[in-house]
Amino acid sequence: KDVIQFGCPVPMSGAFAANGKFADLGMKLAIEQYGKVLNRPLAYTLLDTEGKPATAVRKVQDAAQQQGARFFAGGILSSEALAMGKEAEKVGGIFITTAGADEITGKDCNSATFRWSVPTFGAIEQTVRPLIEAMPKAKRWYTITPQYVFGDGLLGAAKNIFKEKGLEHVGNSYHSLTEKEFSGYLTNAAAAKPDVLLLLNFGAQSSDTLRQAVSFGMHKNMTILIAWASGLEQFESLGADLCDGVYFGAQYWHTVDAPLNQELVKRCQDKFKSNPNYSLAGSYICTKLLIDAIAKAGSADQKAVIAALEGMKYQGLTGDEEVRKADHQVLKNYYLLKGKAKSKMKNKDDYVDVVSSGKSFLAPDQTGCKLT
Amino acid sequence: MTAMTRHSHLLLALAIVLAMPLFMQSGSLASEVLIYALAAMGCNLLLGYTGLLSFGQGIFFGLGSYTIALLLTRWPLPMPLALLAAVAMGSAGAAVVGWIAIRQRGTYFVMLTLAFAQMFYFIAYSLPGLTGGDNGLLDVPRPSLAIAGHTLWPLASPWQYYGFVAALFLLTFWLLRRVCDSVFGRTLLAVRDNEERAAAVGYDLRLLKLQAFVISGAVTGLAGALHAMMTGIAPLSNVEYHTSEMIIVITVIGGTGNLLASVLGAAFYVLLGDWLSTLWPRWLLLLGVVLMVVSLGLQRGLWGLGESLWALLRRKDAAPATPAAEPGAAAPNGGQA
Amino acid sequence: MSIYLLQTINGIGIGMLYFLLAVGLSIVFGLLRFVNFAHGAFYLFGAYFCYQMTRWGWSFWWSLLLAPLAVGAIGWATEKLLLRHVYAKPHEFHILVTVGLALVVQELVILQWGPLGDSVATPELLQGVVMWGSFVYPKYRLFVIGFTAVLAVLLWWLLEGTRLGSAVRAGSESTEMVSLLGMNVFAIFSLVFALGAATAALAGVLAAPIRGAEPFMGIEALGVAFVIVVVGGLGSFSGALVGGLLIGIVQSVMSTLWPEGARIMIYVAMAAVLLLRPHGLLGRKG
Amino acid sequence: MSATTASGRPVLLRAEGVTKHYGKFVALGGVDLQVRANTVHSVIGPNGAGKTTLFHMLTGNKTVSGGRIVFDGHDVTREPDHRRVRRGMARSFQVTSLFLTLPVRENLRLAAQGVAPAKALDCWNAPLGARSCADTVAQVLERVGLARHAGTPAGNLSHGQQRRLEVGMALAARPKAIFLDEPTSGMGIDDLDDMKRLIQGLKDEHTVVLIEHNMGIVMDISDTITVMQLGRVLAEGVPDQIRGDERVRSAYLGNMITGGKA
Amino acid sequence: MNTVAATARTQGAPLSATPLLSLDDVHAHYGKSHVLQGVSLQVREGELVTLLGRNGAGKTTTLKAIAGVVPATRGQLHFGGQPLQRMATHQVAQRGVCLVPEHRGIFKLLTVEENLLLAQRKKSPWQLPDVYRIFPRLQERRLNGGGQLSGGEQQMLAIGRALMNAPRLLMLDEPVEGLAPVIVEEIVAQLKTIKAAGVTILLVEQNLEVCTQLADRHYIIEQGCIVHEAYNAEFLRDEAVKDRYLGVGLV
Ligand SMILES: Nc1ncnc2c1ncn2[C@@H]1O[C@H](COP(=O)(O)OP(=O)(O)OP(=O)(O)O)[C@@H](O)[C@H]1O
Ligand SMILES: Nc1ncnc2c1ncn2[C@@H]1O[C@H](COP(=O)(O)OP(=O)(O)OP(=O)(O)O)[C@@H](O)[C@H]1O
Ligand SMILES: CC(C)C[C@H](N)C(=O)O
Ligand SMILES: [Mg+2]
Ligand SMILES: [Mg+2]
Repeated sequence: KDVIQFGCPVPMSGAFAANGKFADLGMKLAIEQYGKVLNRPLAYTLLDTEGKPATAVRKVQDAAQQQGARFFAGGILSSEALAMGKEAEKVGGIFITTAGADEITGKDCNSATFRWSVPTFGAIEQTVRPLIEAMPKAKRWYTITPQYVFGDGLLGAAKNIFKEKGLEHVGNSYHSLTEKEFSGYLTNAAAAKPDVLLLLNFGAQSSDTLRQAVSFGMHKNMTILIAWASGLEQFESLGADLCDGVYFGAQYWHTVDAPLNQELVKRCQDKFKSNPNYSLAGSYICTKLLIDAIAKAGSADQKAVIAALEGMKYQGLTGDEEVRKADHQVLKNYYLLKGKAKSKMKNKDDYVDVVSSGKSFLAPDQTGCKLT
Repeated sequence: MTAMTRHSHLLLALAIVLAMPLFMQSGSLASEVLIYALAAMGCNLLLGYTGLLSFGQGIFFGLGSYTIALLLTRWPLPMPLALLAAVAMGSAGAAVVGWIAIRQRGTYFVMLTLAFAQMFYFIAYSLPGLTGGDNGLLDVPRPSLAIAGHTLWPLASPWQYYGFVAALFLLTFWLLRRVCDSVFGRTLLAVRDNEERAAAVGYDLRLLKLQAFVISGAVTGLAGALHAMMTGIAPLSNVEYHTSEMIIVITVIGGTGNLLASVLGAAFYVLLGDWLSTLWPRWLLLLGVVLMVVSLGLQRGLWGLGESLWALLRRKDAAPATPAAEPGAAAPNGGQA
Repeated sequence: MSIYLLQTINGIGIGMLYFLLAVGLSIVFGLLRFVNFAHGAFYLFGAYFCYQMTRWGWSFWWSLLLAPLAVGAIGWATEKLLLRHVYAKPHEFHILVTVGLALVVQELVILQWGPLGDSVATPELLQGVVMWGSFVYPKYRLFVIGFTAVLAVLLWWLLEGTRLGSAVRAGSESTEMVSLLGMNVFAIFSLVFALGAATAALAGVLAAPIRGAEPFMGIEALGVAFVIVVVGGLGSFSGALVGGLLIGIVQSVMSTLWPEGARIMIYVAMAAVLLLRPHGLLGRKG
Repeated sequence: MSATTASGRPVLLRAEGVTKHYGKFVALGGVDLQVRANTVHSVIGPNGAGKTTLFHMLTGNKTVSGGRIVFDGHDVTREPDHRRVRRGMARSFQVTSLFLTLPVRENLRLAAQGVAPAKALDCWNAPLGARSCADTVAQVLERVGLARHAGTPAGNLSHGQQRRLEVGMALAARPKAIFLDEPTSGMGIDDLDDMKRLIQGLKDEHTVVLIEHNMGIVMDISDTITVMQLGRVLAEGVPDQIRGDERVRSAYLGNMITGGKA
Repeated sequence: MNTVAATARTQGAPLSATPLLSLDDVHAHYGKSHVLQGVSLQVREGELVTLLGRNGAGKTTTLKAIAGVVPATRGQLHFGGQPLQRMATHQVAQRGVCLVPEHRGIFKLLTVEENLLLAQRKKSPWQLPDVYRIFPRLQERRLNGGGQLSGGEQQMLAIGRALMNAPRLLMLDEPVEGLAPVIVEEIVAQLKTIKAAGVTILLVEQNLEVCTQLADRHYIIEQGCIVHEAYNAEFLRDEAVKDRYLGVGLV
């Protein structure tokens, strides 16, 4: 009866079903690993958000009412994550997510919402900057951006760096979130003759853009950087040939040298015979954070667990990580990866080399988050 | 429809509303059933009574939710007024879409409403200042029903909110019933049957269809607004093509030309979806199978099935001795493909 | 060369693929009066067929030949087992059954190949690009233009020049009358439906090296195909061609002019066409 | 039915130089027509002469390409059909056009109600009491002999029954002028005479414009006959004149098998 | 039930051993309504037989049952010695049973010529030029859409189309309905040549004049049953029958 109920609200159907599927595994892994906390058994329910914010909210409400769930880790899409964050606060729970939008720990932050993933600012800082250093001759940059807050966040951060470094931003193509055909934008980009093509879209859209860019032969005469890649799952779907020579920004990579990560990789290998990808790892660490905080707080009370989380420092999947109190953002590394030729791959998941990594975050007063 | 059945339908609706809290644990889920039932009833007025298959219902649903979200957050208005405004916006949107779309008929009409739905989606998408773009509008409050500071009906808990939704649902059901049985509703049936003749005997089809659209938009707008208050958000996905599709699917599954059928359709669809999604991540496959079975097997939706079963039961009761002699299979569908 | 010229050429490339995607829908939709929301599912099948065959080490060319045949057969069976029984019902039932079918296919694909997309390699022969001055264009896309053009001519002949074509149009009005003239309408319907499915599959195979294979490509394709069919005119073969090219070019040119509006322009174009020319650019009445 | 009295009646409907083009094809090439009140005015002519097209023009089913139509003192040339119904026009269709899923009675009620179409927007009151047009409906049912089938959906009637309902629909509107497009086509032999009497009886209250191929009816009950050919008026006159007209004979009448018996 | 009058053979086509078409106690339903309640009739090779009756008597339904459009729920149908029950419409048609329905069934999406060509069969003695010779009006409108024809033109097209379909048994449902008298004469003349060419015809027609000019024999149907059968000459004389079943002569 005194089970502590978790909820895993992720899209299991719709265009982001892949992320949902792995997120489910991640939470399962964490819950099974602990089994109990404070001598109370742990359990979780998978909630299919269908990628729709309204459905996500309703499922969170249902889970809160029917199962008494209070701890939610999930939300792949920004829109659903934002909505669920709000709802979690109302039902007296806690929500932790890996979604991208800056507002989650920015202007729409709230006391019950936490975020593990690095926001757009850090993603650009940790990819564009190292790339500039590696290629001082690359002066002309072209960007392709999905037109919504997440894309604009990335674009704004990139523009700041271009300005600071005196680089030429030779053009940008905005596109809608439902676009699939990028040849028109690529024709534009090719005509601008850039040195670097910076892709600010994500998921299937960035895969499509890259695929079509390669078919236009663009990888031969310019460098391509996808600032926010999803990591292993995306490389698998692209295939090694397309990744070869392309730069990717990533939240997580399974070869990262951190004790917790090595442990997770081993668990995954034992259990699923595969390496963890970002969705799985993100869900795992989010769940683990909640469990650890409950243990630390010594209670499953919302207020107490939040207090326990705030300022928590721990050994995470990317090394030292810290939950910042001011905006509930986890401070962690972001990675710049570079795809390698098929012939150089040492195992089937060895798509990339880690070029660099580091932490970059806006100061709390610049995020727009006001937690009371 | 006789007065008898008219009242029995209202009573049945009341029974459903009262029964749901007994069988369901989640007030949100129960509210969602009624909200989608409202939307489906709006759709039914167009599809079942006027013969207009509108893929634009999502527009009105979305308009309702955006309106109430904006009014309750930015220009704080008393909640009942905001709700009325959402209803008005729903019908205004429907008037515009309807005014243009009804110039076409048949498949072209369907496609035109589809085009509008897509256009509206992109408009909402590209006006983040107003609609919040992809993130949608957040923090829609759910103020209590109050007059002059005196709280009449708190809406904070899910079941309290359900009560509010249920009251509005019953009111709307009763109103729509009246509309359908009115001179207007009966004339719509004629329009559905044969537009050319309806025009020839003197009816202004545009006016009739427009009025049907406006009423449908109002009901759908109300549904959208209630949904936004339930979830606390007015997301972009409300105006997606999928919302329109879902409303139509609910309506057809329930059965067209009968309002109570829409309630049945909504309950079936929402509860089935909710249940299936806990069974298997690939639950959409099962849903797909259900849709196919319904469209293959049920001529008049679930309501029709219910009616046939009822008739069968009654016949058994009345004359248990007579074997069900089936006089000749119905004529094959020679006609239209 | 001016960027607009480049975009126009690129638009033709997109448009030809769109044409192939839409033409099957148009035939089925306009001639059989059947609103086929499952058309995208056949496109999806085509793409995964190609993916699977290349994974097994067969060449792309085999899948170009076999996928339409296999998917055509699936379409044929679908028509016989499923759709035939709803022809006589109003079109909301057509929508219901085909939406259901599309869902089932999509989820089956996810079950079999996972929810994540996969890339399909461009056939060896067509890798690389051609260059004319500053204009760079993938060889593969060039091939798609040529191939679909040839196919278009073949299809046109089949639909407008043969008796099968008129039988199909007649059948869309009254199945009863066609059978009274001694023709097996249902066989014709199966055939046409299979043909529609096969063209969609072909589009899927051709699209796979460009866009990869991904479980949700069907839904997206369906949306585009609807627009094209409506713009061109329901049931009109040449309409599908003109509509496809028009939408392709609009989309491509818009990505220079007003990129974020590229999508909305498609729908604006569609609404405008419907209001000014209610039956589409080349559609006939009825 | 004598032509002498007819010519003294006021003109209810006047068409001047009405033309209709379908693309390049000229279906009507300038038709002048005067219909006098309370007469039976028949329009006959070979198939494809443009009779139905002329009806479409007069009743506003389709728009004219040129010319002018004046009804009851109003220029109605540009008015849509539903407006003309309110001015007192009603028609039956050559190709049966009914509300097939609705009962016969409801078909007639809708037709009767069409005269005051604004009432149709009343979404509050049910069509009961005064709104049910019960008297008109009952009367028409009786007149067209469908009282027994009042509750049958129109789609389940036989062809001939549907033809009678078709005429009933026009009657139910209680129009000034009633346009009947081949009302007897498909009617049983036994019904022809009834129909003939019915049409004849109409002219006390209405003005009848009739398209008919059954010469037995046309010659017996018409006050005026207009013969059309190739989209133009070939001849006009009282039945005896038309019967004697050599051009009409060769273009249309032949030896009059149709209805020769009646 | 069947009160078929026994009739002496006075005139008509030579009898062949088995009739080309025979119906034996055929029943048919529309949903629950029992429309044909045991129709029995025979049409012999080369004969022109009419089926008369009041509105709603079941004439059209009888033709549809023969063509396989409405399934016979009971009874036997034979054509050329072979049973027709449970056969699909197109299979019946392929055997040479050709129905011109009362609504004519013109394809609106096809032009006049396409309508004709669709029905074309090589073995038919009537080809395109023959049809145009019979109905010159069709040739004038040959590129018109089928939906844009006048009522009479549609009727001509329907008959022309049937002829091109190589009929062994031509079933016409009120073929001269709505036609101008000259055209009716023309069609009657054409039906005579068609008959002379050896085509068997089953005619449903309200116009007695037409029927008696053409037919060898008549059947009268009432409420789904054949109530009278007579050879033409006899029928012409028998005012009582016409009076009783068809309401003629009351005038
Ligand atoms: N929509 C249309 N487009 C083109 N031609 C048309 C159209 N409608 C009718 N026609 C043509 O106009 C001519 C006149 O047709 P109409 O229907 O008026 O003839 P009608 O005199 O009523 O003949 P019937 O006695 O056979 O009914 C015919 O030749 C017909 O083919
Ligand atoms: N589709 C249908 N559904 C139900 N009943 C029908 C249908 N079609 C015809 N009927 C009924 O069947 C009976 C016979 O109809 P049928 O059409 O065979 O008559 P008919 O002799 O051809 O009459 P008509 O001379 O008027 O054409 C009629 O009473 C009619 O009401
Ligand atoms: C994990 C990421 C793919 C999520 C994405 N950036 C979003 O928030 O919409
Ligand atoms: Mg006519
Ligand atoms: Mg009949």
